[in-house]
Amino acid sequence: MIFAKELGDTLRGALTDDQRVVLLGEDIADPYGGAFKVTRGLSTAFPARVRTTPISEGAIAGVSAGLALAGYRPIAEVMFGDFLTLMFDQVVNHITKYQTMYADQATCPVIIRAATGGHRGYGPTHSQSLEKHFLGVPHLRVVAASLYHDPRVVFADFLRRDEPVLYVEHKLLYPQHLTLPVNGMVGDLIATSSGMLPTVRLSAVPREDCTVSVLAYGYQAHLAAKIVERLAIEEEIFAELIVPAQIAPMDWAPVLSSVTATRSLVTVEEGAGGWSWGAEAASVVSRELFGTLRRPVDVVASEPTIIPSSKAKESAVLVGSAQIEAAIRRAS
Amino acid sequence: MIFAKELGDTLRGALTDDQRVVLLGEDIADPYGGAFKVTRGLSTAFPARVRTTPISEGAIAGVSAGLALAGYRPIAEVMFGDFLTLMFDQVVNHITKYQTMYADQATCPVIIRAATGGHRGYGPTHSQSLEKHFLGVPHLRVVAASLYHDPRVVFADFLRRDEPVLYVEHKLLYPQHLTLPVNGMVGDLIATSSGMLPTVRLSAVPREDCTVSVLAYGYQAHLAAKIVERLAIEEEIFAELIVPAQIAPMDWAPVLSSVTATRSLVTVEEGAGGWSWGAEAASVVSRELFGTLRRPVDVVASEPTIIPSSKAKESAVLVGSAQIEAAIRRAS
Amino acid sequence: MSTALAPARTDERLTGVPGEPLDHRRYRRMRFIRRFEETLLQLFEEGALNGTTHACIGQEADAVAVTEHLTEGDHIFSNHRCHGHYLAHSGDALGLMAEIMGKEAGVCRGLGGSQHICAPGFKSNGVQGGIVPNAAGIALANQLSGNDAVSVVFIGDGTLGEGVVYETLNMASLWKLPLLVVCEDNRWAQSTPIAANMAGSFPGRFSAFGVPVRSVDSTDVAEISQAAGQEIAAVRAGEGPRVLLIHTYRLCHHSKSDDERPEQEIAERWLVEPLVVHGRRLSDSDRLRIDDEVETALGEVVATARALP
Amino acid sequence: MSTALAPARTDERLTGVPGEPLDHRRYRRMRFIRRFEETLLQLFEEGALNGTTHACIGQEADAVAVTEHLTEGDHIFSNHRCHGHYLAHSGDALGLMAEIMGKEAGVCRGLGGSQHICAPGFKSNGVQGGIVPNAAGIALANQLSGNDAVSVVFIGDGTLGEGVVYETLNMASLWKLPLLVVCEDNRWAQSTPIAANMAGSFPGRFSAFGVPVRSVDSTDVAEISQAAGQEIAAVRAGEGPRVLLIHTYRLCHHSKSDDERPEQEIAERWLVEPLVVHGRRLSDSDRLRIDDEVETALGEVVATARALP
Ligand SMILES: Cc1ncc(C[n+]2csc(CCOP(=O)(O)OP(=O)(O)O)c2C)c(N)n1
Ligand SMILES: Cc1ncc(C[n+]2csc(CCOP(=O)(O)OP(=O)(O)O)c2C)c(N)n1
Ligand SMILES: [Mg+2]
Ligand SMILES: [Mg+2]
Repeated sequence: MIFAKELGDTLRGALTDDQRVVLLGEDIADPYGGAFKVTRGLSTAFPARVRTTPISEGAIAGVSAGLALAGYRPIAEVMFGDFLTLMFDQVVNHITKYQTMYADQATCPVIIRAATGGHRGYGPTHSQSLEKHFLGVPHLRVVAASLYHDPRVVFADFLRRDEPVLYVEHKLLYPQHLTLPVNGMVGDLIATSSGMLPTVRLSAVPREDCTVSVLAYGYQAHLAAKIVERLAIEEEIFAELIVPAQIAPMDWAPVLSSVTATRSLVTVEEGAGGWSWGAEAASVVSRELFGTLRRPVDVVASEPTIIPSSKAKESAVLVGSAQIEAAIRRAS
Repeated sequence: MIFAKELGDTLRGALTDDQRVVLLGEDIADPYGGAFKVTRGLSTAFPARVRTTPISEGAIAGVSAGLALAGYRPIAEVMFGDFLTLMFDQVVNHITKYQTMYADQATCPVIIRAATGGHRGYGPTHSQSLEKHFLGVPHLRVVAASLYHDPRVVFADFLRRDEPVLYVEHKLLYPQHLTLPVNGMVGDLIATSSGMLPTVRLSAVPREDCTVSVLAYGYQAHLAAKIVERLAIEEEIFAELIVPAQIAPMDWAPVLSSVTATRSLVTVEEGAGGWSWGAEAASVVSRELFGTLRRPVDVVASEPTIIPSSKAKESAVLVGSAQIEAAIRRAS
Repeated sequence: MSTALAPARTDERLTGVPGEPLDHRRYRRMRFIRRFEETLLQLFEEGALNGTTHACIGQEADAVAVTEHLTEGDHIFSNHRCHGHYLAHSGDALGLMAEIMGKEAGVCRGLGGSQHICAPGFKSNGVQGGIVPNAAGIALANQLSGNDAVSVVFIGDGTLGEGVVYETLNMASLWKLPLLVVCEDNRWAQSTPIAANMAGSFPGRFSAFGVPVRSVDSTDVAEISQAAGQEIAAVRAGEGPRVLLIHTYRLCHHSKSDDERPEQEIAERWLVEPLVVHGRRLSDSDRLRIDDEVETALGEVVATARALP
Repeated sequence: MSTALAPARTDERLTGVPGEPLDHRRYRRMRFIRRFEETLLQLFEEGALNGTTHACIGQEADAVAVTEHLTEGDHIFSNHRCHGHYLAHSGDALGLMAEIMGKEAGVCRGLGGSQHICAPGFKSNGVQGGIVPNAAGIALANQLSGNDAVSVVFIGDGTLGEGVVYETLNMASLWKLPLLVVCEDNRWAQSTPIAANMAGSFPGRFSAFGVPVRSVDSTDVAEISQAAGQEIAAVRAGEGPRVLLIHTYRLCHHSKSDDERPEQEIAERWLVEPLVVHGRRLSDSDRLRIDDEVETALGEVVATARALP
């Protein structure tokens, strides 16, 4: 149940079941199978619909848009999420505009998959979590891979609906085992899911006994879960971790109901601080639960600077377990 | 004192005083002088340093970056701010990275000027205020033109410092008269300024008598000022309007001191709602003034959808005077 | 995917009367586009319209010639200067007029306006260059579906400034996509003459990517149509992407009132504009009759559009 | 603008001993780059390094040849595969090694790492294509300043996929910028063979923009240097941008351990790699002596770098 492999199998299933699915991306063909090997084997099985492209992120997105307008289901891979910048125009001014500006006479369900995130020493241009800049692009869904969400369920949702979506896959998730809820548990944590693209909630004890809510996605959710588990066991600090798949637009209901119980919220993300994912959470929660919080919402994000290559310097910039733990302690 | 003209004179002054200044942009040369005529006359006066470019936003930004790395002071014009999308990679992965990732061995002080905003019926791809997607790009300053800020002061600041900056100019400001504070007044409003790139505060009565703070920039600040003035005169509803020039990173101090007095904040922007400028304001103010606010921060932004071409439909989507007035009334 | 809001509304007096000679039909269709654009500019001056518009006066032959060879299933992607392409494609004067007037009956309910049009087989967008990969994606869809439909994209000379155009030419050529790029070289991009916008070789911009280019230096609809027919047939036959490069001229200002081009240059081009060139093939009386029919039909369109809610 | 952190640290045993014959010097400099890269790969395997790296093994002649013609005031912009360019430019093995080790003494204090290097007259960035307009901007600065400095940018064959490269070629050509694009065609882009990446004509990609191209199909440093010298002289003389297109080969994997290319193909290229080709011009004993000197000097660099805080 390695995430990269499960994701590859999901794509294989999509290609098999749905003739409309087309994969595009740099170096995705066999034998290489993509920089992170997610698409390995797929071009051999589906040579017409799995296409290695030139190094042309703008055109990859733009051709995907055309495919989608024509009724196909393109899934474009961005080798490093840092290069989403080169797709920004297609995402903002083409893909997400077409359906609405054409008065629903067309749909443009492009799926963009991007390998994001740091902690690998790849340096300033190969380590970023730039998804925050795509939050709030009208008519764009942003969804984050996590170990608690079955990519099959996620892609079934993508392919069932007609909206464009940006799917961010933190690089450090690829080699991890998926830890899907089983019988209401993930390891020693109680797991509850709600929604079509479920928001997963994890806690060692029932929500009523938690003193802080933690909102996180992707790899940071995985880090947070380990901390939530450890603090519960070792120190009886009880937090409820909320892990949405879809991070924009957000379904705030699960967050609000958790914070209604705990009256304290920490948000966690690896992207740079300032106008980040958590800022909107803080804005919404501060408004919706005005006067009921015990303390201000704590937005944990990375330092707003370049991501250094040196291991020590990179760790000092990016959010990791230490920052998450400190924030949970403060807020509990 | 028409804004477009003052801005043009400012650029002329910069070209005259500083041999390092170079203007680049589409159709900026004479006799045309740019889509909004800001640069009219400049290419005649400075033919080598005022260059009309091909329609190549990426290269405009990229060539500007090189100029800046070499010690020049490029000022790039983006004909419509909607096309900033095509500069996103240069802004995020080149211009704003160089100084820090090169350990301060280089600086890259590119100035990008973009004509933004709607209310003119130009439709979905020529009306946007996309600056929210550039907020929180590490090492990028985002500054908004307003009628309360002398462009000479603003550009003097840009040229004095070594950081890259995105300067957004709402199209509807171009034909307006600048209304700079004179003897502490703007029209009938008391005006106070603080900071190098000043944050201007406008109110009909001293702050102590105001019951709501309003944070706005650009054209929306102009709309808000008229409402603040009218509500004061007609209904004795007193608001303090705070108009920063620099909207990211923000100096929150003037906002916090205003809200400390009024205990109520409305933020206003024309960009689409959701992960917008005001969300960060709400997050910061809710945290810094936790427990002291009378009501939640109200973030007023446009509908998160495409900006229609039809006048009636455009007005229904974009923030205008009606939404601002309603919010101020609610919050006062 | 596409679900039309309403069938395109056409009028034979604008789009061609059954049985009339091809020369008449072509003249009529060009005249229709010309007068639509002129009417629009007049409405703008009256203040009856909101926003902006880019008229294609002088370039009508391109749209009429290319669309003659397109059929059900083919697709056009157009740019900011899309009215002619759209009208030649659909004949839907009322839908477009209502759209530009911002009315609910507009082809995109007034949401898109002049530059953002969608109807079966047709789309446009106002961002230079980005529509080229979009059209290539439609071509790829056709290729995958195994049909022989053609995806056509119209761009201007200035749009060759945008990098994504080259990214797409490369991909389309590598993958032999059934894509026709129609490049309307009207010598100017907004206020910028081609010499300030384009270095090197115009056809070389395409042939460098292995995409064959057919250049036509003409405003004659018959000549352009012949070239377009051959190019489209080649694309349809699966020979891969091709370019039809039409050297033409825009007679009106770029958008509403911005024109600083030499008067002499414009005056010369009025002498060889498509209606003059092709009009010679018709008798004076036929021309006048068609002009009249178009005028009447367009007048009805405007009246109807004005009365719309 | 630039303020160096520290003067580049060079060692004659790596960069050339005063008075030695040019053939020796060239061999030494290529050997230096080769062994630096091999050492780096070994250190990665040991786990002594963090992140990733792109070695230029097989392409050393390009860097050595081009930099022979550059002088104070000229500027190099390089890409992800920048070590050879940087070492040929500066000789600063310790600064680069320390940088890749993430040490404070690194040329960018460990912030940039392998792909993001800056030193006087040199910069690199790891995003394909975007450095080309950056280099053109430096060229424009030189033009405006009225000096005769040259701005050189190194790109790979695969980078011709990026649209901004063409945007820049056009602008540089229009403005006659003193820019030299060195395109190192090593037949592959990561895992993708050039045939899957590039349609049409390789030199046509440049000449279409009016930029003259000089192609060299060689791994011989002398041959490349001759071509580079002429191209750089022409750029320096104000003739506008030019392209030096070097057909070469990468002998190592793309980054760390990803190589799926045909073994036979690689083996054949080892027979004509730069050190072999140029090494024939030296006696065995001279070669061995230089190899030895480089080895010793590099060993010292690694030891020093390891010991750094
Ligand atoms: C990406 C982008 N940049 C700039 C513009 C503004 N603009 C609209 S039309 C135009 C000129 C286009 O010239 P050309 O391609 O020759 O077409 P023409 O207008 O001559 O038909 C420009 C610069 C735009 N719409 N999109
Ligand atoms: C914009 C961008 N897209 C993708 C990549 C990932 N990438 C790094 S190197 C490379 C291949 C480059 O090939 P080429 O230009 O031929 O240079 P070479 O590696 O062969 O020296 C790719 C795709 C990147 N660095 N930047
Ligand atoms: Mg043109
Ligand atoms: Mg290569």
